[in-house]
Amino acid sequence: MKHQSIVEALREGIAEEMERDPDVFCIGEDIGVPGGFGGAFTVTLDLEKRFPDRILDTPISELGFIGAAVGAAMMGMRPIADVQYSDFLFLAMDQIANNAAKLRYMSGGTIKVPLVLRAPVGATGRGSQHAQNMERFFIGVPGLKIVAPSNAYDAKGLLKAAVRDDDPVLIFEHKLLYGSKGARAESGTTNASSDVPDEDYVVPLGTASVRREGSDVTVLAWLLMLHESLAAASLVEPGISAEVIDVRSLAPFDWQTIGASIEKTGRVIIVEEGPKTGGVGAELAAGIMERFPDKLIAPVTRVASADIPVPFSPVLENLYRPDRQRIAAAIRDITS
Amino acid sequence: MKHQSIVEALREGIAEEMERDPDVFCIGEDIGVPGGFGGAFTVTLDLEKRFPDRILDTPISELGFIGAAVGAAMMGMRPIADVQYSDFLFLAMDQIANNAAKLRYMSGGTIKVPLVLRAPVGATGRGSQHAQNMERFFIGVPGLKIVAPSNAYDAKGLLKAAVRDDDPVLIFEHKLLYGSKGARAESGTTNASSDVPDEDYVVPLGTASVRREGSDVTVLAWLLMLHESLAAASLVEPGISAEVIDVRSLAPFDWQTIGASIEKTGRVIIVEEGPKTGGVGAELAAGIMERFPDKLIAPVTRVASADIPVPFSPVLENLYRPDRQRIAAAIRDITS
Amino acid sequence: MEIELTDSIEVSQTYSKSFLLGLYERMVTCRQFEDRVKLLFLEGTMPGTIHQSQGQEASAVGVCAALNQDDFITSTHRPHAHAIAKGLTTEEMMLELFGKSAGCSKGKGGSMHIGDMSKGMVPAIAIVGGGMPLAAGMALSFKLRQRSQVVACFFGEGATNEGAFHEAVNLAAIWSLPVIFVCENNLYGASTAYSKTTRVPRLSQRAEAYGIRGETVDGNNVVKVYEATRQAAEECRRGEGPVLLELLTYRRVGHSRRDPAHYQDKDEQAFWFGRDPIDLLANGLVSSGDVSEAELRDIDARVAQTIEDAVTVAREAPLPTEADLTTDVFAMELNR
Amino acid sequence: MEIELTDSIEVSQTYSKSFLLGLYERMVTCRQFEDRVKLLFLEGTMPGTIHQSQGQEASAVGVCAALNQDDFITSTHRPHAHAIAKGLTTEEMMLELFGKSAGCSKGKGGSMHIGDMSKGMVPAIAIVGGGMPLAAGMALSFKLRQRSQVVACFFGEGATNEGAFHEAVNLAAIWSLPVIFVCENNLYGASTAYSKTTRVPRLSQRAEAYGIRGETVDGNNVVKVYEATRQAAEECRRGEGPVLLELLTYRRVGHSRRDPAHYQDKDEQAFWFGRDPIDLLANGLVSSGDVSEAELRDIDARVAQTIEDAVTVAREAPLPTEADLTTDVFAMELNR
Ligand SMILES: Cc1ncc(C[n+]2csc(CCOP(=O)(O)OP(=O)(O)O)c2C)c(N)n1
Ligand SMILES: Cc1ncc(C[n+]2csc(CCOP(=O)(O)OP(=O)(O)O)c2C)c(N)n1
Ligand SMILES: [Mg+2]
Ligand SMILES: [Mg+2]
Repeated sequence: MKHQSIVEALREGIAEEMERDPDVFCIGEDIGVPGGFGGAFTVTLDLEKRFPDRILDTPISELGFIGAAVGAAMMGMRPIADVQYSDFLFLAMDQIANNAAKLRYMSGGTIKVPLVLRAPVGATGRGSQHAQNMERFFIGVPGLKIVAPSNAYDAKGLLKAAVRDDDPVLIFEHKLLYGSKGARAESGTTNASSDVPDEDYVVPLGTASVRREGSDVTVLAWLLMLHESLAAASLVEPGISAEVIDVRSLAPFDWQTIGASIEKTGRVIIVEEGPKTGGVGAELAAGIMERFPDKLIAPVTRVASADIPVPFSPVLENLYRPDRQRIAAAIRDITS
Repeated sequence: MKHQSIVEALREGIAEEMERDPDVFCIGEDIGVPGGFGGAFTVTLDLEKRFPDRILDTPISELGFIGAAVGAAMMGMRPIADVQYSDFLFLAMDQIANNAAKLRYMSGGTIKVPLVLRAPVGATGRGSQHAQNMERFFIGVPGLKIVAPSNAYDAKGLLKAAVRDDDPVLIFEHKLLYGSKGARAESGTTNASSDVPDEDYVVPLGTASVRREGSDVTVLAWLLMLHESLAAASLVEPGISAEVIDVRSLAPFDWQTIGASIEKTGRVIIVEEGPKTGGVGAELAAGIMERFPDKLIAPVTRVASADIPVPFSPVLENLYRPDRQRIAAAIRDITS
Repeated sequence: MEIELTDSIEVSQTYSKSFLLGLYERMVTCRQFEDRVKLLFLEGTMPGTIHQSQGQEASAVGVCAALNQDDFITSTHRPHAHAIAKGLTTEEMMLELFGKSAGCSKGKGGSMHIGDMSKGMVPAIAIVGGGMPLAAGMALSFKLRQRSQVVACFFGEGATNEGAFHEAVNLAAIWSLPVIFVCENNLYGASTAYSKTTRVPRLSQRAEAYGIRGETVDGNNVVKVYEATRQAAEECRRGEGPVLLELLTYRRVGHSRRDPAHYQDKDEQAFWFGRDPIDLLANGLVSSGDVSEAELRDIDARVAQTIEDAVTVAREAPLPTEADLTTDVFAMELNR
Repeated sequence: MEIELTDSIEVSQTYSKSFLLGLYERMVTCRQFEDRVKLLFLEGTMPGTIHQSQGQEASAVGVCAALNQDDFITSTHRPHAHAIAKGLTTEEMMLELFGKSAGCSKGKGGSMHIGDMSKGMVPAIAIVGGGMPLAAGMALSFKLRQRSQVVACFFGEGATNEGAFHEAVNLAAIWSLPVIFVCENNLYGASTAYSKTTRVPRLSQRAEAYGIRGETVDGNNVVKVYEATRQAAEECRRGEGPVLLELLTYRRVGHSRRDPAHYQDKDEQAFWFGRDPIDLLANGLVSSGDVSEAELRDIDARVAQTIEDAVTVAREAPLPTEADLTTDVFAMELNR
């Protein structure tokens, strides 16, 4: 057992999978340059020393290298593709949505695409084009599995599950949760480190996790917002007992865990970083209403960002990003 | 007054706007080649004869020409960009979402991007990559306006409103509603032609339209599904009185018209072509629950496609695409 | 770079009669298959849309003749000839085109996504240029696993203006990947003449921008195509890839469906229609004295019978059912 | 293509002293601005991230000196020098970097999106290559409106492997658009050496793939840069564009923030650090005898004062407020 940041846990998880299976390789920009960064947030730092032939630095060409990862996966390799900021996925969406997600269906089930794609999300003082929460653009693409770890244990366990899964898995990671160090450290971070076992383990894809038990209201969140939601739950104590669920799997959702909680509480708040309109929270809200109408004693509400591009100025960025106060207010609202 | 197909009305609308304003031009693949197609569905057929310098045929390069349209719009031109199938928008999403939608905000409100982007959607026997309903991928991008006309009158009126609007407007059109003729005619089409006035008119962006009055249930739909929903409403007559609303504006939604209907009926069914998960319907459902919780007497339900890539075989494609029978069943369900 | 486009093929003694007759038979199979499909389509029996390649058979057949069974090809929206050349049976293809369960992709792919991994053909990618990054990635897997396989990546000259071309060729170049980039330059991308889409007279010149070898070949001379591909494949297997081959050819039919191709220049048509790739080889064979007209007619008849049999099988085969709709989306289902 | 990289600039009589001192002053402004920003960033006062261009001032200043006031530039994640060279004041920039309302984009853009349309600078596009299609479109608008303006489109050598480069240059080429594609080849894209990302020794060679003129210039010699740009601009205005200029230069600082640039080769650093663009011009001016050291020091001091003033103003200026959060998204609001 050791205590690790998400970055350390991911790095170790990648290394262990590469040791275990010679078909696993990493591909991306600036991921393995000696003297370089190990990816934009140091996840693959120094891995090129251990795996000189399997850490592939690419030119700046997201459509190309992500498409190449799909092609290699199709042939049985298990690529872990790294995009520096998830915003750049727009450039590669054709390869992800039209190829990776569809090749199995289009081939009548003869092709597997065991691709892992890692992409950092979140607003971090970089302005509109390096800040988006891109989860929303992929949950509506059948054929993809999507996870979003909020602590080191999950990050490693989900990564391993993703690498061993035969389908394309997108892992959205949060810049402020990584715990990157040195020249690539972020400011304003949230501690997401956790104990990580020494033994091999996976966190199954498709599962949510109850992070805090409660009886009055269910708060659904993932990544940074999970941490803010937990803080908000403390803020409303002892008057209100909030159950906080780490949604963690965005495709598919774990309706069983979510449903069990709603059964208890009857109230749901969904917390999302990113504009409210057209977010992941919309599908959660609609899906809950369809699946558990009789359990709801209040309409599902969403706490999310304004419908604007991400602003640069920190004062505006902080207003854009939901925080514990706004979540706490929503909890008080729905339970009052 | 004349009776026109959507294709005819769009063509006339484009021509009238080009006459009116020398800054309007068309850009896209195969839109103005003599002896060619006038775009994949003949919308711009023969316009190059009237406007030889303003119908620009491009190489096959969606990222490039749509980005160029954004650049020209930024300088005050009013481009109408045409993508042959909306599925190809994945290739240009960076220019649309990262540039067109954000340039105004990023510039502190000094830039206008009066871009119009026309994109045909819908499953039509072409397999997974020429069939998607791409609306879902854009409603979560702040800065875009989105419309989807279901008849010729609206097509022309919304097009004109879009051209005259100072913001980027995406127009999603349906292949089976166009009424394309000749070598590019579709099979299995639905008649969406309508009377179109001789005088200039616009259909304001941001407005929905009640197509059929009713008191028991509100059916929300757009494009082809609007027509299926109207047919479904007839099927359930006289027992059930269904109000059918053409959502028509997907960003922003016309909550006023939608809310007024829900006030009357208390029940909502959203009908969408495209996988249920992560669709436009999710935002409609979530938004309705948030805005009109007290008016709802039943949970909002969605009739949509299965969560699969679009299948080729017509028998499967027909199962994929919601139809009047499934909609009628949902209407009976919610009112029973 | 002047390319000699001769009116006849000199059949040299280098090749066995059976090898040459094999080329002839495969080209005739392509032609008859396409002609039959066109008829089926026009009579309304065949669903969907079709893109045919009558006139381009020498490139498909010449290229694939130079590949091994375990080499792969990627293909495009115009894939029938590629598929036949790579060894798919006309029966599995015809079944697929009819949308039947026994089709090479269970009827889920259709004409634009024809493929069969067991024969070394990835489902065709109908997004122009979309198969190119896949091909680079497949070749990367061969390199990482130290296999001696190659990928022949087919695309039209229109695809060379897509970013995917640029990124894929550059990636393949920097890693010396075993990809033969096969550009079938049929002078038109849909209705748009090649000369309108780039200033470069010969597309093989673009190879220089990536530091790789490029070559332009008479694409209607099946022997020349075979020889150029064999050389390219050898280079690739030696680690001296990739290679860009431009094959000059012409489509004798419309771009799709009922397109009368009025945009094709009349003189150009006359020139190219006089250089039919099947006639060129047939004439060469007959003038060499080794092959009689009667032998060729026998082959024609045998092929016709095979195709008629395929049509009969395909017409009568069962359609997929509702149970097939949602299978083949994932290799590992997560039921939540 | 051997490029002469000299250790000194011969200042010819062609240029007036005031013109040359103007170039010097703008380069010094860039340098001092960047150095000051770095300090502010390291002391923690300045939010966000920064990409600086110390060492590359000659390309920004040389290019913009050859443009007219109403010509435009597009820029990248590394835009400060471009902005200063195009005429933005250090005050409006410093305000923006501090996220203040009076910044050139009201604090909504930030460092990576610096711009001011009234000075002819589009907000910088931080998606690598993302500004290139915009530039083509802006130039298209000039052509359609028969204006004689040009666009200088800045990008790094790393951007030349993006599909956006390929598509934008090709579009500009086929339409002979007035774009000067200015590739600042500083030998690295983030940590990745140019030589790892393409096989082509000189990027200007890629011009041939589009049938346009390409030229490689010593990017640290501001006079050479000016002359090459002036010629390119003249060609563009004559309808003989576009032109691809490759400016060889070097970054004296890390890629961003605290990056120590350990991936830069030591000998290479020594070579390039010995060819500082400001020193080159200063030495040339002084050895020409027309300019004294003291005159240069006066300029340095004046610039330092201006920048200190900008810092003071920026520190004290008011921040945006909640009321600013959702403005500037649309030019025409649709309130529904
Ligand atoms: C990305 C994309 N853009 C546009 C299309 C529509 N389209 C299908 S085929 C075609 C022409 C392709 O030309 P070329 O690459 O020369 O191949 P050819 O059809 O001549 O074989 C076009 C524009 C598409 N399928 N994908
Ligand atoms: C599409 C995209 N991919 C990756 C990045 C991350 N990134 C920012 S700058 C940079 C390097 C750019 O190199 P180059 O084009 O040579 O410009 P330079 O930084 O040297 O000025 C990278 C990879 C990005 N901003 N956009
Ligand atoms: Mg072609
Ligand atoms: Mg660089």
